[in-house]
Amino acid sequence: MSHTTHTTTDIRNEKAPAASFTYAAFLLAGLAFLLVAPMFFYPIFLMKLLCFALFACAFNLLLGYTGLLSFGHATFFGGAAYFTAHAVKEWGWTPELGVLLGVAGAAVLGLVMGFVAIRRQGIYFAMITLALSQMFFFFCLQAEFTRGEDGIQQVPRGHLFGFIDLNVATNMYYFVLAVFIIGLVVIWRFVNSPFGMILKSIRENEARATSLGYSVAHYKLGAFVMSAALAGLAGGVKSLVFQFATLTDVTWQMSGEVILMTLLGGIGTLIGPIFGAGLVVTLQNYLATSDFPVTIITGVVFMVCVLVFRRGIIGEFYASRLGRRLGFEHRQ
Amino acid sequence: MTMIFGIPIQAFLGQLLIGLINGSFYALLSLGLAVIFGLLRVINFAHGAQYMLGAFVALLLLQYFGINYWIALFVAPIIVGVVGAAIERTMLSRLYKLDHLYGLLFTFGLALTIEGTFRYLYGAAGQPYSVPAALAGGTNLGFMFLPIYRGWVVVISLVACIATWLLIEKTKLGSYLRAATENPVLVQAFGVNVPLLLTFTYGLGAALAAFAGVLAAPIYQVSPLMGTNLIIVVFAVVVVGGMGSIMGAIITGYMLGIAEGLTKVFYPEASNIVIFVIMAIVLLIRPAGLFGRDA
Amino acid sequence: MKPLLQVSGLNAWYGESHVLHGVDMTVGEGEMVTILGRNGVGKTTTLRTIMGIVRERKGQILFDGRDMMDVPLHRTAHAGIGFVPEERGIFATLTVEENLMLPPVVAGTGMGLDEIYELFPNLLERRTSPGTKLSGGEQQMLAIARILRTGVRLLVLDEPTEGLAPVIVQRIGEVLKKLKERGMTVLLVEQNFRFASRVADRFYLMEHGQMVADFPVGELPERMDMLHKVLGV
Amino acid sequence: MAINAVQTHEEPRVVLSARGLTKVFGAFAAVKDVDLDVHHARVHALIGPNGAGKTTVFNLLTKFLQPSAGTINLLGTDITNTAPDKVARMGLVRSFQISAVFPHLTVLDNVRVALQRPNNLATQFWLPMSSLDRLNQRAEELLAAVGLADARNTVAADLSYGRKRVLEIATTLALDPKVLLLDEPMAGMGQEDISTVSGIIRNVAKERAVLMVEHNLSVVADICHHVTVLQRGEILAEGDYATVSQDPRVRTAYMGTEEA
Amino acid sequence: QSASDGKVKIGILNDQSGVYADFGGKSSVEAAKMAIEDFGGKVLDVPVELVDADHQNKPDIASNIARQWYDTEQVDAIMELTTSSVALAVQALSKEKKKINMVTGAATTDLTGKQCSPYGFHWAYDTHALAVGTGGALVKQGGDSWFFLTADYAFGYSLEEQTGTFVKSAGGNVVGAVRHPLATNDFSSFLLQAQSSGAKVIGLANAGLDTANAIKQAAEFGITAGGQNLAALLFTLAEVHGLGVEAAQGLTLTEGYYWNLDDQSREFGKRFFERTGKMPNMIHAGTYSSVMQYLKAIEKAGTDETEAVAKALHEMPVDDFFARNGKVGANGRMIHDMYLLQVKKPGESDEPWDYFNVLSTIPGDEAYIDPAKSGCELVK
Ligand SMILES: Nc1ncnc2c1ncn2[C@@H]1O[C@H](COP(=O)(O)OP(=O)(O)OP(=O)(O)O)[C@@H](O)[C@H]1O
Ligand SMILES: Nc1ncnc2c1ncn2[C@@H]1O[C@H](COP(=O)(O)OP(=O)(O)OP(=O)(O)O)[C@@H](O)[C@H]1O
Ligand SMILES: CC(C)C[C@H](N)C(=O)O
Ligand SMILES: [Mg+2]
Ligand SMILES: [Mg+2]
Repeated sequence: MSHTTHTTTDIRNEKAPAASFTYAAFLLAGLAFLLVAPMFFYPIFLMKLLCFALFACAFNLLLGYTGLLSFGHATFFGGAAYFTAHAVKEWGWTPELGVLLGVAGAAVLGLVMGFVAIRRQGIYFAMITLALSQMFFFFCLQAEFTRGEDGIQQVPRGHLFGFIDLNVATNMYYFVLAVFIIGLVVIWRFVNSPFGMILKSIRENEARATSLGYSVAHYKLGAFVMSAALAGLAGGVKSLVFQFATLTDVTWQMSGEVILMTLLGGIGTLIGPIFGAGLVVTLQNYLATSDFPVTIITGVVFMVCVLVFRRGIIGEFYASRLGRRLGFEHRQ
Repeated sequence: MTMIFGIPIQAFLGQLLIGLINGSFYALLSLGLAVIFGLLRVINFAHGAQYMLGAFVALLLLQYFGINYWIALFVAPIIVGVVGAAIERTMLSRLYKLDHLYGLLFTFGLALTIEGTFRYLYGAAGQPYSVPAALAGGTNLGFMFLPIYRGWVVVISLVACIATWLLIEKTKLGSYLRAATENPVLVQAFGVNVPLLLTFTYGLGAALAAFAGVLAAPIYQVSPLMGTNLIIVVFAVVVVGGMGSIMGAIITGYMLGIAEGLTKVFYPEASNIVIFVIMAIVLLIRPAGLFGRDA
Repeated sequence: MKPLLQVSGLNAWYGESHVLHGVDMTVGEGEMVTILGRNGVGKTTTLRTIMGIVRERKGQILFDGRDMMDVPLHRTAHAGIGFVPEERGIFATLTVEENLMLPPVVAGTGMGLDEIYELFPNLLERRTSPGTKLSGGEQQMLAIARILRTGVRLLVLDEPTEGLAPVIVQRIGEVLKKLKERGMTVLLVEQNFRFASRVADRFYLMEHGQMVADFPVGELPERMDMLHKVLGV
Repeated sequence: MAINAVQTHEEPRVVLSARGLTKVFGAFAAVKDVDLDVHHARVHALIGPNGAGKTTVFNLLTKFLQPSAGTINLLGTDITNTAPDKVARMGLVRSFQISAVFPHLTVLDNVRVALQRPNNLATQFWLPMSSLDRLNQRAEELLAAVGLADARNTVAADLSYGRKRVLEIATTLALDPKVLLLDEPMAGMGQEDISTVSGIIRNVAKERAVLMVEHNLSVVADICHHVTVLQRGEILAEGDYATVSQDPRVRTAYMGTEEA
Repeated sequence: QSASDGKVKIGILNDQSGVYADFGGKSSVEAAKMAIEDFGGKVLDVPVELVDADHQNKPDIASNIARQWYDTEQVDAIMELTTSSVALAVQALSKEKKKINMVTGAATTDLTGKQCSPYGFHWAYDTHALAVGTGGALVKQGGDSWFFLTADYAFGYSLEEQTGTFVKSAGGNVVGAVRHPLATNDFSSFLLQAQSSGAKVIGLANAGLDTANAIKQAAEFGITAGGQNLAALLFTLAEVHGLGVEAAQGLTLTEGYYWNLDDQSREFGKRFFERTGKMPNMIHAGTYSSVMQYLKAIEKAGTDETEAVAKALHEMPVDDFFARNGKVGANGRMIHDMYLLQVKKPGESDEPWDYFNVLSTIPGDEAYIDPAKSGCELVK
């Protein structure tokens, strides 16, 4: 039982007061880097990276801080991409409204999926979310507005608030960056809030939380919907970046990918998933034009991570001598 | 022509039978999953890959050694089972002391690796494997033409299911297995070699998947992706059945196969999702699944 | 008396925490020995280390003259040691009777089923229900009962009376005495001092991962002061 | 309602009552037709042999299990069909037979988590963590009351067994329950902890009702005003400890020939 | 005479690991290489380079790669493009970026219809040619009632629709259709429906693995034995090889090329075989042809600038071992002769890969939609 309630054994609290200074320094450096990055890197690549990083962070909000492993997050990511793309392309909505519709749609999907899945825990939860997302996949495959295998193509990026032309690559980039930062701030606030505290206690001892009068299911559902909405934010923006919404984003492989990103970066660390996403996206980009099948690499990385590298890049860094010297204490 | 719900009775019965055949695969696969899950608490995501391996091993045995179907039916599961056991021993067994989710993630990676590798080596296109001569042809049942081979699949998978059920519920080995699920250290302290037991179990589960794979080879093309999506349907079957019981896995497998078959008659568009819809409904009414124990 | 179990200089760790700091103790053939000590001093750990469940260990354990340090966990029972853990370890997926029949018999000297049901009539009544549907006390009985079947020579019991009604505690006391008459050796950890004083031949007092005193039951009266100080009884 | 009507000024009022409480598992009746009245400002003990159904009664009262028959009334409201978290919010809070703390939270946070809900600080996902600081004062009072003030910043997992139980009581008190259900609060405790916890329970019961399961009869004798003896799911005897402990049926069924 | 950036770079973008990997795949890359080598490795005195990538049949992956190629890697033209969804996506992008794309893998007529591009060319075949070829042949043999097993996406619909129209115009009728998801394992219940429909012909409006599976299972359920005919509307040498002649015998199919047609095609076939270990189908040969024609067009235009090259491509006739009597319509459709083929019986083939009897040649103007009626707005 303790196994199913404490979902991940080595989830760390990142709230290390000693680290706050170093942490702030890192954050500033990261931000500065992102601000100037488009001068050095291919902007589309950077935008893709930011979208996936946000997606992974949203996913981690659920796994890392509530202990729920969802194997169906592609539904929210890809679903939102469809909603946004459709609103922008067919109804002529402005990009920001389109993205908001994506977020709202993802939240609704999250509510529905969460409502069904939250009844079971641990691996069951994972399997149920997987199955439900597969159901959504088939829905998208058959629904009229998604255009099946073709996807919604040539989505116009349009003008932000009606006057900032997003077809200009730098405009689009800073729009994506702004969304990314907003997303992260929301996650950070959510985790470090009274609500987040209750989530933590539920993860620690569910029966006890119930006996203290918390309706556990509602809190989990709340976290699930929040995570879904943020995943939707990432998906909606992605559809504008690539001007595309397709089935790829609602497949279960996509759900697997976001798990990999989170695992690789460090479950339960705020910034780990960003690094995980960065690595996976870079790797995919590199392999996309090479001979070697991506799935083999993905698979092997998965196995290696699980076997010897469970804390992920950032988790290992925090636990390393250097990390500890910098003040990122960690405890089991 | 006699009609039933606006459908010719022949078509209805035919689809029912086809549902039963598909149900045999669901049953065999969900049984293997249940065995592994029951004892290792690992959701074996690689089950679909092992099913595919079974078919491939049979194919390769035929191509390189001229080994026929009947022998492959036994040899392929053994080979895949041994490979599975080796993987369990060297890798999976390190994860037991951790959260069960890591087992799921590991086997997920394993599935990607195996499928990716086979796809790399053999391409995604299917390769044919012919029905053994003794089972070729078909009989006319009046309402449909039943390929003998498919009839054989129904019968043999039922036999395999019942044999496995007896092994686990009615033997001493079975009670060791079940006890080791809950408290391996204690069972070991009682003098049972638990690590060996777990290795055996994983091997058994993988062998069951491979067995289904060999059975499938003559029906479907042997392809690296044959298990990829199937496994998710089987997960849903397992959730509907409830993880508690081996028997539940078997019965649900057949039932959902039939439900799916009937959907193809009445509302074909929904045939892909009917199992998932049933899953959602069952979860709302009985969160533990039809045969599951309360969480 | 011929020593059946000899432990010397036993150290044990849980990860980085060093719990046993050189435990020395001896249990003679046919003897019933009780380890007393406060919460957390390492009593359970001592038993688990002797069983080989805790494997980060150093020192020496001789059972019947045989070195047990390199014996894998699943061979310990076959050497003749049976274990009843503190948390009882009843299997939920097995019925009461399956639980009872689970541990492999290691020697022909164990009790028969009838004998066991006679000792624990509750178990007979609930024979076919799942193990963990038993109440706490019934589970404790089952945990002891199933080891009695196997014919081990040394019975290692961790707080067998915890959470039990006084009548049952009494019954268990009687069972232990009976077992002793049959020549069974028992190593017991107990918080319930009154119970321990009724059944044991000899006591070890444990503090901070070491045995700090060792005395036979006869010396109990003159030791009361010290026990009072250490245990608060 | 009828139950409340009978209360008089002399007798402490009934806050929790069950009538005809029954729980059947398959063919096995674990609890049969039990009537129980728990009074304000009283410590009520539920004792009985193992398997008598005590924990089951607790599970029924707190709605962790749904009764097969019978009714439960809490503070004048029928809760027979109410969800467990709702029951807890109405003021009926339990502890568990196996200790229940949040192991990786500090002692202070353990108590604060319990305080969040009554203070309406549980669902705000937009507020910073520091908004919880206004719970600190009350939390520290509670910790001081049970003698855990010094362990404020210790992670709960690092506490000794006895102190975990004490912490659990502190978190339970944080909800300011009207009725407190304690399942074997002394199990596994050393003697010195037992006296501490007895003292705490006695104190707590001054302004609320306590129902506890306990096998340690000296504790029962010491702090309980009223004892109900359960056997095979049925009430065998009831009364104060002196009366009950003289009852020959209780002696044979539960206590044995001598006091433990 | 100049090339913009000192080189001409061609990208082959296709499915190299998925369900259609055998259809074109890595071998198409090899075909493109052969074309470049045969051309001499240089055009307008600058080297010709080749890059390739696997799009896994996903339009988004494909358009990402294409975008990156165009934006950062100076790719001048993209070829092959298996699968309609991918081809449409990349063609739209190419149009926006003013780059040339030449499609050999995908089938949909939309590429030269509603979604045509001034820089987009459709080279090897399309759904209309298949409908006319295979559909027409079967109607002629008396198959006047049809039931379709259709892959549930744009390509399947378009193939079903065009074949259906053709069947009806030839006096036949369509009694029903059932849609199956892409990559279906088990066709038994669909086949059962087809069987109980009583149609004379069961049209397989799908491709690759799906078609092969359906054929195999139809035999198993005694459907072919029961007198119904199968029409594999899109089936090539590669799939026949995969399925085996035993199972495929007697099938009628349409291709734009067959290696054993004449000396010219045999010559290419043999050379291709030496490099890849298999004989080319129309996708491989078509890819060779499109690359070759592209280089010729650059030479003719004297620049690799898109507008000029596109103009040359539209103007130049195509005549090589692949395309006989080929010409390019204003909508980008390369119109050339197609062949109606039938799979030989196991005993009949006298050398490996000799799988087909040629039933007839379908003249390009019959096989393809008249550009003026294609719905492409470029045709005025
Ligand atoms: N699995 C574990 N990991 C880390 N530390 C442990 C573990 N189990 C026990 N300990 C610690 O080791 C010490 C000794 O524990 P042990 O269980 O042996 O005590 P005990 O004497 O049996 O106490 P009790 O009377 O409460 O059962 C304690 O401080 C305990 O916290
Ligand atoms: N979920 C259940 N299903 C079936 N039987 C159960 C269940 N829960 C409890 N029982 C049975 O009901 C009876 C009462 O159990 P309960 O746990 O209430 O006893 P208890 O009085 O608390 O005993 P103890 O003092 O040993 O903890 C026992 O015989 C037990 O086996
Ligand atoms: C076989 C194929 C690659 C054809 C493809 N399905 C298309 O849409 O054109
Ligand atoms: Mg202990
Ligand atoms: Mg109890």
